[in-house]
Amino acid sequence: MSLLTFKGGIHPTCCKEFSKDSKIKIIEPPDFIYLYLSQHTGIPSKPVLEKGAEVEIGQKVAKAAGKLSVGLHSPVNGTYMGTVMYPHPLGGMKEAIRIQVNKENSTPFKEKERAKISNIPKQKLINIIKDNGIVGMGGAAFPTYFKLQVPSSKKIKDLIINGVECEPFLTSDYRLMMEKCEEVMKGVDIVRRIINPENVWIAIEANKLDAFEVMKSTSSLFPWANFALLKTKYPQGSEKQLIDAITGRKVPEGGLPFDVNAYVQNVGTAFAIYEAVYLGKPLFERVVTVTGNVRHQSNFLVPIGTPFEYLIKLTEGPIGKISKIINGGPLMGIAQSQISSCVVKGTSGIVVQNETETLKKEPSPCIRCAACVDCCPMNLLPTEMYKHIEMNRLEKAKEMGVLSCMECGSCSYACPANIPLTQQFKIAKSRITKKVN
Amino acid sequence: MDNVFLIFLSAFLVNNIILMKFLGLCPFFGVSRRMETAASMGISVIFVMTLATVITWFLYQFILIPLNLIYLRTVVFILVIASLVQFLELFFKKQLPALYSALGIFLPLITTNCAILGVAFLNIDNNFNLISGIVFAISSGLGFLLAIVLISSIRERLENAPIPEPLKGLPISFVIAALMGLAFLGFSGFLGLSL
Amino acid sequence: MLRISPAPHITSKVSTPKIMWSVVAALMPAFIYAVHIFGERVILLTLLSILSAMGSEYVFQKLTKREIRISDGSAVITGILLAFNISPESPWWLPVAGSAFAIFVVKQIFGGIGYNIFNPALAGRAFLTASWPSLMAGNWAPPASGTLSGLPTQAIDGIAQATPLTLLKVNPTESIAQSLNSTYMLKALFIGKVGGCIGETSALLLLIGAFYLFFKKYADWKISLGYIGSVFVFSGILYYLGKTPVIPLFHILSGGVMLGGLFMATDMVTSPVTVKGRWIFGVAGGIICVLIRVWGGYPEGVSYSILIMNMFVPLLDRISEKKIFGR
Amino acid sequence: MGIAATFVFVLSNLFVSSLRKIIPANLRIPIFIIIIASFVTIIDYALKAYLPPLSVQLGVFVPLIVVNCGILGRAEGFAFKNPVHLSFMDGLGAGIGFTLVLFIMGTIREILGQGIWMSIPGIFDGFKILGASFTESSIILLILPPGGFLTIALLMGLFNYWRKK
Repeated sequence: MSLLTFKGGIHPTCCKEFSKDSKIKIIEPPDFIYLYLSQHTGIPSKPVLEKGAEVEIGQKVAKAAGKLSVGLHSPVNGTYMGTVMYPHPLGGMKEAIRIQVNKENSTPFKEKERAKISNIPKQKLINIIKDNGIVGMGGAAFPTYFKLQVPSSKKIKDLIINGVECEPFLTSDYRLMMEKCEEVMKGVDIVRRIINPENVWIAIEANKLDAFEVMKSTSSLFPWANFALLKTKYPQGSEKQLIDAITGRKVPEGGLPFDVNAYVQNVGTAFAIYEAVYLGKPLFERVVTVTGNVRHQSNFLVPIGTPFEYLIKLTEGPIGKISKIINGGPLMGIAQSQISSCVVKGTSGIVVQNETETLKKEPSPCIRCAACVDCCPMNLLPTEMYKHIEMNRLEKAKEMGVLSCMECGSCSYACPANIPLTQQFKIAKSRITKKVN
Repeated sequence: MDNVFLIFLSAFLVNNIILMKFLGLCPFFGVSRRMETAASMGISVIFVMTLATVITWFLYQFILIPLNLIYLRTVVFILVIASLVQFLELFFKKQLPALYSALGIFLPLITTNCAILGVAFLNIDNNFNLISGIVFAISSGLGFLLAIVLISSIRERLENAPIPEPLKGLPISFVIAALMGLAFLGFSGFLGLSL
Repeated sequence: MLRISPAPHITSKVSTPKIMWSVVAALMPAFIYAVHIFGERVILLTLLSILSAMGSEYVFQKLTKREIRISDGSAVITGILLAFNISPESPWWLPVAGSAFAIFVVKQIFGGIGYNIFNPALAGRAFLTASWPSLMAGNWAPPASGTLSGLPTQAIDGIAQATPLTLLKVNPTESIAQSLNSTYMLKALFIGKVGGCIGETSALLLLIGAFYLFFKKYADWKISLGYIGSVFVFSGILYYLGKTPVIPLFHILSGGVMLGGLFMATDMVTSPVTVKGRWIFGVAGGIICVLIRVWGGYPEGVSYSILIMNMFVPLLDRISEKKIFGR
Repeated sequence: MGIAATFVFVLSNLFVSSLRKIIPANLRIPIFIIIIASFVTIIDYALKAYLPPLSVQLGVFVPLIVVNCGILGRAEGFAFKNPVHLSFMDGLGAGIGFTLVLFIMGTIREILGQGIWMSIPGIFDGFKILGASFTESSIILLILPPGGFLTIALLMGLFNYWRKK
């Protein structure tokens, strides 16, 4: 069987073996939890409690504020301590709710009967998803309720469940599929009922063959599902590349998946949807892979708002001196300026690097090897685009498609001359969009 | 037929008017910073060169020779070219505004393009007949177009190259021309055509 | 103190020096073989060429107060390739002059590594050919245990001084064409028992080196296949039409087609970056090479054909832009 | 070549300047061209009569002095606005400058390219500057067209370098 894939891409060492076999471990919450008001695209949520109020696990502590916004729920029993400015994993200091943790925690959420679930109407399901604060768990953190409201003019043909997890090191989705396959599939079923697609695909990369088999073993329970094994390649998990690999349809430039009648949802999100609908449990904890240069690379079930520092300690600390902490995978993740940044809904992993891994490489002149050209999944010409940006010709860069760049980092990864291509495109993109506004 | 083909090959590649004969260097270096303008220039040159060659050929054969006024040829030719360019400019402006806006600014420059005059002279010196002359002019023009498009695309690529300061601009363009000429030497001796 | 830097936080282990030194390694089999068949003089010429290339680069970077980059291996490649393109009987100053020209005029003036338009070694060779035609065209030495023309000594009288391609150019008679097309001759060319430039004798060893580079993706096989393939096909057509008396296999094995098609045309800096551009680059180069061989003024057209295509690279890059995903 | 150009430079500047009062401004370019062309024709024929080999070597380049931008430029820029004696000096200066550049280029290309200097075909074989051994292995490229481009480029580079200093 030939594996499905897209054109371009890179083959970094996957490094998943470090944490692959670490089962999802429920951890003791830290003493304090910091819930950033902004951990989804859209307007930050608004706190709803008075300072000093007691909160229960799963209780709403902040509400959605307008379009593209969702609420926040306390992951612990504790005391609401007001808001503070705290380092955000996506950069800068952001306002966060501080909760002092009361150590007596128990999960009051129980699964409901299946028959009941199938009677819930579509709009109500969407409302449940919204009320429970669910956002895309793959990293983008786009509010899921909004994404599920597909315009009626667009008929969804293919629903793709993204279990690709192509970033090296990360294994949180993998563990979820291994341990919670039925729950994930139940979540998929809900999405399926909301958007009513012709086909449902469960997409998994070939380096996670065991997860693929496990998921496939549920097919007697979920006969509508198709299972697609994809070639191991970065960025196979990117929405547009995934749709291309599975359906052969290309999302038009500047367009969205539903323009080609496709809809992509991450497995983590499917699991969160399951929990919200079946257990009535809001999104307040998630699986986070803590890996890289630490003693015991692990997958933890982490309360949202747990400081990175705390999680690194739970792995029995780093080997050598920490020089870099990355929120997310090493290719698209963001380097932290503070070790005290806390887990947000979009944090799929934390990668710790030491001095030797972060040796800064000086850029040298481009030798036109075209490695970037060959690997660009968006089929751009990074080397030429970069030269135009260097000469401040943004118009030309735009014409060459810089706005299509999804900052996957493949070109920078592949460049033998260490030219910071991705960074330049990021800057160029923001300058171009600023100009338009 | 063979003869015409040889003239074409010779004028187009082997004896490329710019790289091997040093003619038309002003526009070659002056108008080759951008490829689009360079291409327009090249096309204008082909156009004017062919017309000029035809007209001067007729003048030479049917007026200057019979009247024994060959010594006036320099004066006559340059006047013909200058007025031809003027005339074309007016004509385009009126009749073909689209073409005018594309070639407009290049037409006056062509007057002082020695390639045009040079080709007209070479045409007479080589004793070409009318057909050969036209082929010669067109292929010389094509040679000019090829060379100017190539050098402009190369110069565009070198725009952000860390060329040593004193060599930036014209000097490096001359080096490119030299190396292009070096590569064009590969065509020398083609079908027995010599430099 | 945590280090902050933009994503990505890992990079591939490929670096410019690594690519360059791999190319040097890939050229080694052919070099060692050249020493074996032509004697120690090959070592002297190649070393002088490399030293001249590295020295010129050093002097230039020192004079212009730039970072000294001679250890990245690119100057070494230029030196080796230039030496590969001259006769083993050349005077000692020839590779020195060629490499110096290649580095100063063709590479460094344009801004150094990555910015040169023309392949330095090839332009250096063209410079030598134009300047000292007699030294570049004559002056051949027969290899050990072989003959200059690759043919058995007694086969044809009075042509001991010519390489196969020169033979073909100056004396394309029926009998010569026949012996050039013989299996004996083709074998000699493939293994490398024929006189010629230092590096272009053994097709086999060049292929071995090149396959290593293809495997490592440090050279694009599409350019090589396009180039050598189009030499094969186009010379085949001309052979069929009776314009060239020798078979296509002779064309691709003789002279510099292997060296040029495998190592010079694939030079990253001076070839297009797009796949489409690379195919055009290779195929057009092969056609020009055959044109020069069959109708041109020189017996060999490889270096000029690649130089000519070098000129077209910026243009090819422009016209062969890829189709952007979803556009 | 240089001397011929100087001659035209001087004489055309002289003429233009003396006639500057009677030439109508809007017709000046064609008139300049006619004046220049006349002198070029004179030179051309003089060369043909007295130095036929040189004339053959220079070929089409002599009549092309007409379109030498420099000459027209001086006529337009200087001679048209200045009195006769100044224009004479200006033309002489420009001409000598032009000759000097040609001379330096010729020197470099001849000596390195052929090992001889100041040869004028059919008249003077030139000085043998470098020994016979070098002459045999001189850099022929320099007397080919690309060598010309290269020499100009390097001269300009040097000139720019000195000017900066």
